[in-house]
Amino acid sequence: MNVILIAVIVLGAIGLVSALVLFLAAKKFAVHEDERIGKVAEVLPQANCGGCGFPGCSGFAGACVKAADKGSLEGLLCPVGGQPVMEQVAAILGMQAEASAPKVAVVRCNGTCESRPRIAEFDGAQSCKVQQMLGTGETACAYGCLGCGDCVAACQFDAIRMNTETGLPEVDEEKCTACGACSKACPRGIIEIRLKGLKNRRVVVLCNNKDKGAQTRKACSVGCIACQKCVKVCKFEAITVDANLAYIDADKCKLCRKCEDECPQNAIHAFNFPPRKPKVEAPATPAEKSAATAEPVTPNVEPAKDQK
Amino acid sequence: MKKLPSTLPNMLCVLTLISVVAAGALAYVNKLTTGPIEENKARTLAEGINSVLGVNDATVQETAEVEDANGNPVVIYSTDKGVAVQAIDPNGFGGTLKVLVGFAEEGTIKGYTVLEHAETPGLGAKAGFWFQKGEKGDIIGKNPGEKELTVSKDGGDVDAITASTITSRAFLRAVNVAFHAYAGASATDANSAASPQQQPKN
Amino acid sequence: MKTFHIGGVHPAENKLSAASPIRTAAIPKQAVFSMFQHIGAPAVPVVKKGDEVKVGTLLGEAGKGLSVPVFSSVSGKVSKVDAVLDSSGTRRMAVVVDVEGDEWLETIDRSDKLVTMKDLGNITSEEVVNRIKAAGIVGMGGATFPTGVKLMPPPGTKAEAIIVNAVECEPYLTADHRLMLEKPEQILVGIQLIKHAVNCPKAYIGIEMNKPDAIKLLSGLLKEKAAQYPGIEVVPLKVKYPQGGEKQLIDAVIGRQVPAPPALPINVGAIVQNVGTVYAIYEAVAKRKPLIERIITVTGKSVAQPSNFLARIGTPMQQLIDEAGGLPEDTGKIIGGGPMMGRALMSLEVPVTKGSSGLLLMTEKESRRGEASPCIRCAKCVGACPMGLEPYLLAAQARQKDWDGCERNDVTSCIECGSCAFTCPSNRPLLDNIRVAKQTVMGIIKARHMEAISKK
Amino acid sequence: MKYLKILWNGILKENPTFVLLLGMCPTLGTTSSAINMSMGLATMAVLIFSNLIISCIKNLIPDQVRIPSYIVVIASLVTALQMFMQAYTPEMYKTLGLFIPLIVVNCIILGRAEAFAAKNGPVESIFDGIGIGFGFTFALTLLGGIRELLGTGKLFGATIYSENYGMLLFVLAPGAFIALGYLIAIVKKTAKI
Amino acid sequence: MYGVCIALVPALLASLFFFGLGSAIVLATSVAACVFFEWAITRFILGRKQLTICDGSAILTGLLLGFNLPSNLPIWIIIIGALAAIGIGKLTFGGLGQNPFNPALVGRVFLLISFPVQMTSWPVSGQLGYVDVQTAATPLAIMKNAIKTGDASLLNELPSSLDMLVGQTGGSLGEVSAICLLIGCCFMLWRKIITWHIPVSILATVFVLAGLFHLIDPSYANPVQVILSGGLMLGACFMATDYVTSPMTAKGQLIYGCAIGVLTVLIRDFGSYPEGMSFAILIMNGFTPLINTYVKPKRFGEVKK
Amino acid sequence: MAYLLIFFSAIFVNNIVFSQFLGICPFLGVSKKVDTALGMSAAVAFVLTIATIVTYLIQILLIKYNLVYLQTIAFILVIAALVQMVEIVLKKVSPALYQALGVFLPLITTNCCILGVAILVAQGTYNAQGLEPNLLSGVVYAVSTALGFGLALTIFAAIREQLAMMDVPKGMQGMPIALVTAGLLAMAFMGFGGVDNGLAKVFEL
Ligand SMILES: Cc1cc2nc3c(=O)[nH]c(=O)nc-3n(C[C@H](O)[C@H](O)[C@H](O)COP(=O)(O)O)c2cc1C
Ligand SMILES: Cc1cc2nc3c(=O)[nH]c(=O)nc-3n(C[C@H](O)[C@H](O)[C@H](O)COP(=O)(O)O)c2cc1C
Ligand SMILES: Cc1cc2nc3c(=O)[nH]c(=O)nc-3n(C[C@H](O)[C@H](O)[C@H](O)COP(=O)(O)O)c2cc1C
Ligand SMILES: Cc1cc2nc3c(=O)[nH]c(=O)nc-3n(C[C@H](O)[C@H](O)[C@H](O)CO)c2cc1C
Ligand code: SF4
Ligand code: SF4
Ligand code: SF4
Ligand code: SF4
Ligand code: FES
Repeated sequence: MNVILIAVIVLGAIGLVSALVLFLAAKKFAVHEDERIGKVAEVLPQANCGGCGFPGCSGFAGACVKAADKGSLEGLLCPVGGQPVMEQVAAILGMQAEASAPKVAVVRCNGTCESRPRIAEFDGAQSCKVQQMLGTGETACAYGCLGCGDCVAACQFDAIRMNTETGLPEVDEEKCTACGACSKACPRGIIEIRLKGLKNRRVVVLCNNKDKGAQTRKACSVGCIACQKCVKVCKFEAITVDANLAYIDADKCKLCRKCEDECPQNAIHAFNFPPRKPKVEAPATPAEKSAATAEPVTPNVEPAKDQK
Repeated sequence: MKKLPSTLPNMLCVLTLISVVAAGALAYVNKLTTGPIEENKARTLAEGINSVLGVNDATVQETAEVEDANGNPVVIYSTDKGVAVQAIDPNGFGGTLKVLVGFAEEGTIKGYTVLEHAETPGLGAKAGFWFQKGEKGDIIGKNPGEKELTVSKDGGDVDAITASTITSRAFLRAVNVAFHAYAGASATDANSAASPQQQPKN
Repeated sequence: MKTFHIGGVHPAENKLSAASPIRTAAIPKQAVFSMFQHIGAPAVPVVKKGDEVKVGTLLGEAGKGLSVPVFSSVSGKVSKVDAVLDSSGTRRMAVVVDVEGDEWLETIDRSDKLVTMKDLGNITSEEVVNRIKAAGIVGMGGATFPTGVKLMPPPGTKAEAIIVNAVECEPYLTADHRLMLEKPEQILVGIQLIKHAVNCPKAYIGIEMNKPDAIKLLSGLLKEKAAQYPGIEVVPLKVKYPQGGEKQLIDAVIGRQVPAPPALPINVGAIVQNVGTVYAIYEAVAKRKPLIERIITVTGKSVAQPSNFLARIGTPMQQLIDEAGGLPEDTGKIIGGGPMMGRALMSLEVPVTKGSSGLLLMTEKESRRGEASPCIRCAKCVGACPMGLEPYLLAAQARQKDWDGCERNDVTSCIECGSCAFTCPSNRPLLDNIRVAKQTVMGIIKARHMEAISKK
Repeated sequence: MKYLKILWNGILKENPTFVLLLGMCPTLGTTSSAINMSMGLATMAVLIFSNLIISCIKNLIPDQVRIPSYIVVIASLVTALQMFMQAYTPEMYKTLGLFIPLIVVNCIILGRAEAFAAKNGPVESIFDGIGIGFGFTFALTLLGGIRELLGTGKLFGATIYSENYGMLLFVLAPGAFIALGYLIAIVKKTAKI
Repeated sequence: MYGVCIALVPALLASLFFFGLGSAIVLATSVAACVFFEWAITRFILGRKQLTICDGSAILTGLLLGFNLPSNLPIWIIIIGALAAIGIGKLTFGGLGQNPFNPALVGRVFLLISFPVQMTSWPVSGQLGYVDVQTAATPLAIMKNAIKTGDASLLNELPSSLDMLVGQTGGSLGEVSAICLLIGCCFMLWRKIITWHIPVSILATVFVLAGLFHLIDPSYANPVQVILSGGLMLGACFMATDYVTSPMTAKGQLIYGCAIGVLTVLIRDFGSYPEGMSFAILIMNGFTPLINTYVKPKRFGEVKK
Repeated sequence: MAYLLIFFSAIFVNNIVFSQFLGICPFLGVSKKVDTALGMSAAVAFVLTIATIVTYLIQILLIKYNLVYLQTIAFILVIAALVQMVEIVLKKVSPALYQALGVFLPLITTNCCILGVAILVAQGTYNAQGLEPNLLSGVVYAVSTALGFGLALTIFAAIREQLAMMDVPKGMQGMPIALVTAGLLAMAFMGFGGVDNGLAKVFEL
């Protein structure tokens, strides 16, 4: 019994002293930290992916708390956790989370190898950013995809891949979390983070070319030439043409697909619609025609390359 | 149930309480296991002594602790079936090597076992069997009194563990120390201390 | 032999056109005057379609802030004022003139007579700088920095040495070389004007040893007319690229190293001007001639007649190539400038600008970049970098988008000389990545700066 | 079902060695042979009990002293285990040496206490302890087996091929790191985690 | 890379001359195995398309690995060494240029630790066979023994410096003939494949340190013999100079070289391994990134502090 | 001299990480950046030194009352309290350092190298190079061990910073490559094997 007693006393004393010291230290060196930050951080996925644009989850938590103090969580979204997590965060902070519709990345360029002939060869560092900085890319379009895949490299979720045949990136809608990393990475601002739309259906102008029509046609057979036909055919005033480029407002678009048929350049594309039976070939024809009528692009320069 | 808040009394109480309970429990376990642990030690020792003496029923009659020339402890167990000596050499490949050696009357080695070592597995660690009867470095039956045991590299007649001369030397040094302690003990009657050891040589 | 002290490489010189005298290029049928021929804000067009212009007529006045005016180099009628493809490959504002005849403004002195300092009388230094500014002169060594600005050292600094950059370290190019051989005295007067403008007693002309004739000619002249051209010295330099880089040249000639940006040459008391610029200064001040012509080397291994042209600004490159014997069959790459610093041109429509020092037609074989293989960390790029940077590291960090790391490792000091990429045995596109990093980091620094200011 | 999930979770999805990368010291230090998986079993025992106890008393503990309290609980368990092992499995106790008391600081145990037991009930916690403990043991056995086989040609002490062909490096310190590195890569690849 | 291979030719010829068949078998196996593993692993495990064996680095690794082995080493051990060198040392990290440690040395040390018996018995030079060759103590073993026993007279067994220079000693293939290695080194210096900093700093440090020890206590071999013995020359000229694993700046290279020198002497004279060069280089390979982080080239215009 | 040898041995020959297998978790976890590695090393050195002294004194107490079986629990309790105190103090005194070490401060408690070294020192079973194991040599040993940990951590962090810029095969990225690198480093450090004994002999200890 004696042995046990000593053990108890000694260990008890150690415990007591530790607790005392700790308590005093905690009191003396107390740092005020908003406890809500910890609480928010707890519901976050802790993936520390940075997709939200903050350095890690705790950074995001801090931002949420700050935003909540200002009165709104608008613009804050954890792409990994998505809406459910944001609701939890909002609940913790006593806010209503902004009900944001699901979005997806859309590559707004359809200038495949055929429709947009290469007039030069770029042999510098394989990076869109470098190409953009050093010249105008390999084609005559100064707005289209450069094809080196900076966006692919930026995606953490392996949701965007380069299609080697078309030379254009393709988004895997299942995997895409709409984090916007690719959009930020693209030096030409081609990728739009766009509303996914009803049943994932979307009608989009797949072009980013802001040149005048004639110029655009020289560069690319499927570029938007700002002919305004789509604007006229759209009953919902969803389409605007600005800086020689048509844009469809996803909020207004009712997915009627009229513009798709109307576009002489075949620049408007509809995603995820069931295949149309009779009209399948219809849009293809004008495309071929326009390709044929487009002025032949005869570069009077031998392929110029960037040099050492 | 709600979490207890972090107030001073709470913290003190809880931590102390847990410590006290833990201490109590541990003291109890300690009491419980002291017996078996002691028994174990005794049994291990007995088994070791039995094995190095090649018998199975030796009883320790006397235990003597002496120091070798370098001040390392040597333990001599005199039994009814012979003498077993535990000796160490601090200069093995990975540190200290502890052996238990059994001697027959005339000082020949009856058996040995390596009690502790930090040698490399697959190399020096082979010492456990290398010097046993019938193995390459057989030392059983040799008498260190007649000729100090050394590896063949140093002119002796014991084959070192391949590529582990360091271990082998350390091992043999320990065996020699054990022998001298044994010899010294047998000669205690003649009042002579353990004979000086040669300096370890690597 | 003097030279700069860190790094450097020695590419094959290939000065094919060194022996061909300057030819006056034909006046083009249509001339294009970009408003973006210099560093800083673009010029603002002051003519409109249909306006009649003469040689020397102001087409665009200097924009806000750092900028210079643009003058017509031909006479005729403005056919459009619109965005036109320029050498950078983008469409930018330009004035296009359809040429009719060759009528000059009367104010311009077209005679060959050498105007000396004595002839200019007691012209004030302000007047010199004003004339330079009014003539739209920019650095013709490549950077196209407005010369008038450079010649007004900021308060607290004092020019102690004018260094004339006659190094022409780029392979192939010979424009400066020929200019020195053909207009030596004009250049010396130009130097005097600069000295006068910034009130600096000493000037050096840095010339690489691969131009012995120019060294001999200029030093002979200086010896002969020592009284007329005091305080000017020719400094022969060891042949090493990029000796023509401003900082390297200062290091080579007066042994001072300009610290990292934002320090300027003037912080170590130096002002560097290209010989072409010096000549332009002479013409502007002594002859009242705005910057409407420049010397440009058209060269290449397969070019029939590698030549040095005195070309009107605005002349399409195509025309110069025709005059040099046409576009060779095996052309692989067309470069505006020299092979080390120049940039590939996307089209031959682009006009000669104030900064065009050369047009290099590289053969297919020459222009093939070897396929890039992994960096073997041979440190050759580190040894070659004249700025003492670690190009392999900067390029890698740029690829990782580690902008902080790039900044820590002084990416902003890079002068984009290309020595690193030139020397890399793995053919890595080092400079491409470094350029991206440099630009991004400069952006970040600027943004930080702005934020700091706005906070205050 | 729920319990099975917790179990499975510990064995694969949150395998302490391959995925969470916790408790690396014993993982590397005791795996020179497969038999030393006993370390895993010892850890498992402590883990189960600590999870159980902590999940029971979690609400009694004020936040400020929660870590010391958990540690006291764990340390007592380890000490008890230490004494039991000393008494009943002295051989094993000797081979594992310093790593037995160090179970206390095995990040897995405190980690699970913090991450699981402090948030869940006793039964779940026991299952979590079993799952994680089993995952740990599994990893130790696998790594020990590989190192023993490559290093000495044996498996659980039984000779598979001649020791002369063994690569000694694998039973030594560097081999531990290298083998674990490749093992994690392979496990991640095959299990797609 | 091929320049380095050419620089190794004199040493290769010397090793053929002194070890004959054994040398041929060991070198051929090593090179073939390295090239094979390079190809097989990049192709099948990494799934890369482009052929990397043409860059010559695998050949070089094979050659240098071979040069570090005794001429009677069983083929299967050589193959394991090649796998360790190429597989663990190089391709695990992504191949040429990515590896922090010298692959050939990773292979050698892997073998040294794994098969100490086979790796530390050296055939006497001049035997042209492969099997059943007579092994003997290398100069290094003699030196170590002299230090251990403090008996300077043991050093009399050492071959003369001249013999060591030409190659009349036991040892691994590439370490026998210092003169041939030096010729190769000069070739590389001439072709500007390497700079002088690393070899010179290593040799100088070892010379000075060994000289110091020798002066204090003659049971340490004289510095000339120290420099000519073992893998020192091979390491200093060919292995420490590997671009990938050595520092980038001249200053860094001097630090690296001096540290290798110190470590080599430390391990040779006091450690349990007879040869310290391989370990010293590997250890300093480990320090190289740190050196690169803190030792920067002098920037243009940098103000001296 | 002997102290120097303890120092050398603990840093190079018996490096806590490469040959003792202690403190691996922070070694692998906090080694992505050299700066953080340096901070962590400093924190460990600090905690380790104090913990060794305190536990040494406690051990005397335990031996006196014949309570050695309470060693583990007593030590860890003290260490835990100590670390938490350091954390609280650090948070207040140097928020920057606190940020840098972040989550790893609590992990110092569960860093086996602290408890391991404390136990080794208390038991006197560390390599004292012929000296009596006492408080002074114990503290020298603890400090050296911490430096050894710091050295290992720092060079490892530098290598990993470099590896971050390399094209490591996808499957090997992250922990696998870190482990293989650590293995190769450990392999290189095996070269120091026996150097301490050799030196001890030379200095006749
Ligand atoms: C990894 C490794 C572990 C070793 N372990 C031991 C050992 O435990 N015991 C030993 O005597 N030698 C060991 N050695 C060998 C020694 O370093 C040394 O080479 C040898 O003991 C010298 O003896 P020898 O003259 O018989 O070759 C080891 C070698 C290596 C490479
Ligand atoms: C904002 C700014 C101010 C400058 N001010 C001066 C100056 O006062 N004096 C000077 O000699 N150069 C000045 N420069 C010019 C540059 O230092 C440099 O000469 C020019 O960019 C061309 O050099 P480069 O061709 O070597 O790049 C200035 C440049 C900038 C961007
Ligand atoms: C790498 C490099 C090489 C250069 N080479 C030359 C050259 O050969 N000749 C030259 O006049 N300017 C050269 N420059 C431009 C000079 O740095 C500097 O801008 C010019 O001499 C200033 O004079 P300016 O303002 O009259 O052009 C070079 C610049 C760089 C960055
Ligand atoms: C001067 C020089 C020395 C080299 N030394 C080695 C060497 O010691 N070991 C090796 O495996 N490769 C060596 N290489 C080849 C190559 O750099 C090596 O395979 C890379 O480390 C593989 O990434 C050397 C290359 C050069 C240019
Ligand atoms: S990077 Fe782009 S494609 Fe990838 S998930 Fe984010 S938004 Fe989607
Ligand atoms: S979409 Fe943008 S980032 Fe992606 S490949 Fe095209 S240009 Fe590059
Ligand atoms: S381009 Fe920049 S980094 Fe490359 S050598 Fe020139 S100054 Fe150095
Ligand atoms: S020159 Fe090329 S290969 Fe050499 S270090 Fe620089 S980038 Fe790497
Ligand atoms: S198990 Fe040792 S530090 Fe985590």
